[in-house]
Amino acid sequence: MFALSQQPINAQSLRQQCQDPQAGGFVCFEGWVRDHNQGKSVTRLAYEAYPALAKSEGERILAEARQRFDIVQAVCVHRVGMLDIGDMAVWVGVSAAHRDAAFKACRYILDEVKSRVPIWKNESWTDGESGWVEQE
Amino acid sequence: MFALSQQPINAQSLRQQCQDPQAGGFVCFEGWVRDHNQGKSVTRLAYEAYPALAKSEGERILAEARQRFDIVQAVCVHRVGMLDIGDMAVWVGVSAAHRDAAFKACRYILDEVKSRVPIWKNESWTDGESGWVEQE
Amino acid sequence: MRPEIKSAQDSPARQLTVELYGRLKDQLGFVHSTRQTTATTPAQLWQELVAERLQQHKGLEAAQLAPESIRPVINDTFAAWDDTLTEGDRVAFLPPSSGG
Amino acid sequence: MRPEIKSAQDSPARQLTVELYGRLKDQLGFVHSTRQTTATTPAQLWQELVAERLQQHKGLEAAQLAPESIRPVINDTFAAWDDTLTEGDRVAFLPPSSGG
Repeated sequence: MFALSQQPINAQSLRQQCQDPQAGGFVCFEGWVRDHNQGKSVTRLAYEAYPALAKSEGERILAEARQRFDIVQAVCVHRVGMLDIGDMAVWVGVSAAHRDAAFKACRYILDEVKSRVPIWKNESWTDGESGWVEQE
Repeated sequence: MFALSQQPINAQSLRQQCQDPQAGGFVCFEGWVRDHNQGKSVTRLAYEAYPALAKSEGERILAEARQRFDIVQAVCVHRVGMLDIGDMAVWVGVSAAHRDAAFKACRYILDEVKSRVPIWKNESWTDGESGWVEQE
Repeated sequence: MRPEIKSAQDSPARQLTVELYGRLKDQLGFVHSTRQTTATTPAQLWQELVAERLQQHKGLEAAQLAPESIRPVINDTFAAWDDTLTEGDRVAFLPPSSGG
Repeated sequence: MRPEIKSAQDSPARQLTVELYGRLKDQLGFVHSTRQTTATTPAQLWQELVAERLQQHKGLEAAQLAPESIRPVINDTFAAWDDTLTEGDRVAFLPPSSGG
């Protein structure tokens, strides 16, 4: 399941979606808003998405992960709207029979979501300016 | 922080120990008791540890991870005693400024803990038997 | 009477909706607009938008709006730069993603 | 009078505590025991324990108790097989870890 969320991401309930008696390993990634980025001091940020395409591209990435790796469940939610320092921007969770597949699939999903899902980050800095940030 | 726990592992409170305004990525691994292992149907299992050495070896592994990877916090807790299917056996959490270090350090800690920390798994099977299980 | 054959050049203007995302909103100066255009492909439409903007804003450089890193979308589907635009299409231009 | 020089062989018996972990408890048939021994190293002590057990249990094979995968511990510290044992030491033998 891939979703965009206007509300704070509830990691606990997403984790439950990954539970399964056949799963022996669970890996999750959380992206948090940092107080600095590319040398600038960040006060908050906003994520904008193209919702229809974000949803379909996100689901396509999860399907690819299920094909490439021997996993049980895979879930990803990306936050949109205004976020403060420490807020969770993205959550990726993968359960699998064995740890290796869980680690690799989690990393694959995260990397693909960052580069392919149409979501854009706008940072606000301590100097009062703000701007769109391209991938590092 | 490395610890052994007789009680169910509280992932939420451990996750909070990893939070930091400088951290932009957080990776955690949870090991869950599976209903099968190496072709046998498992009903429950017990972990036994050598507590003094488990603690010191676990802390040594976390220190190694902090030296090798650019991370902010690293925490690992391993359960001991009787566990049921679905219970959490081990939790590893790592926060870092960037995702790559968080993924690599989490995997490093998990692999080293599994192979070096003196903890042993005793499985109970549906045939009524039980036995000590060596690493796969 | 000869049948009427239209080239892209002399095709009549069609009405399209254009949506911009991320930095492209700042660079082209709008978010959403409905316009009449004779452009028949996303490539032509993009060229038209960039040409208008460069005329208004001498400071902006064409390189910042090069299509290489931009993806066109027609009616919520990723499109090719030379796909055909038809009356009423919603055309979006997306800069590289920066989620996560 | 010559000073008394003791070799490992004729050293007097010392009292040690032996602890076993994981599968070694099943294989050697005890968890914890206090014993008198003339062994002066973990290697000698292990050899002694294995010899006793093989004599009692003909089914057991020496290969299952080969020291290659086992780690000796003296007083809560990882030790070498040829470290010196002294009176009152707590000696543990650990099979390969299987946590996680």
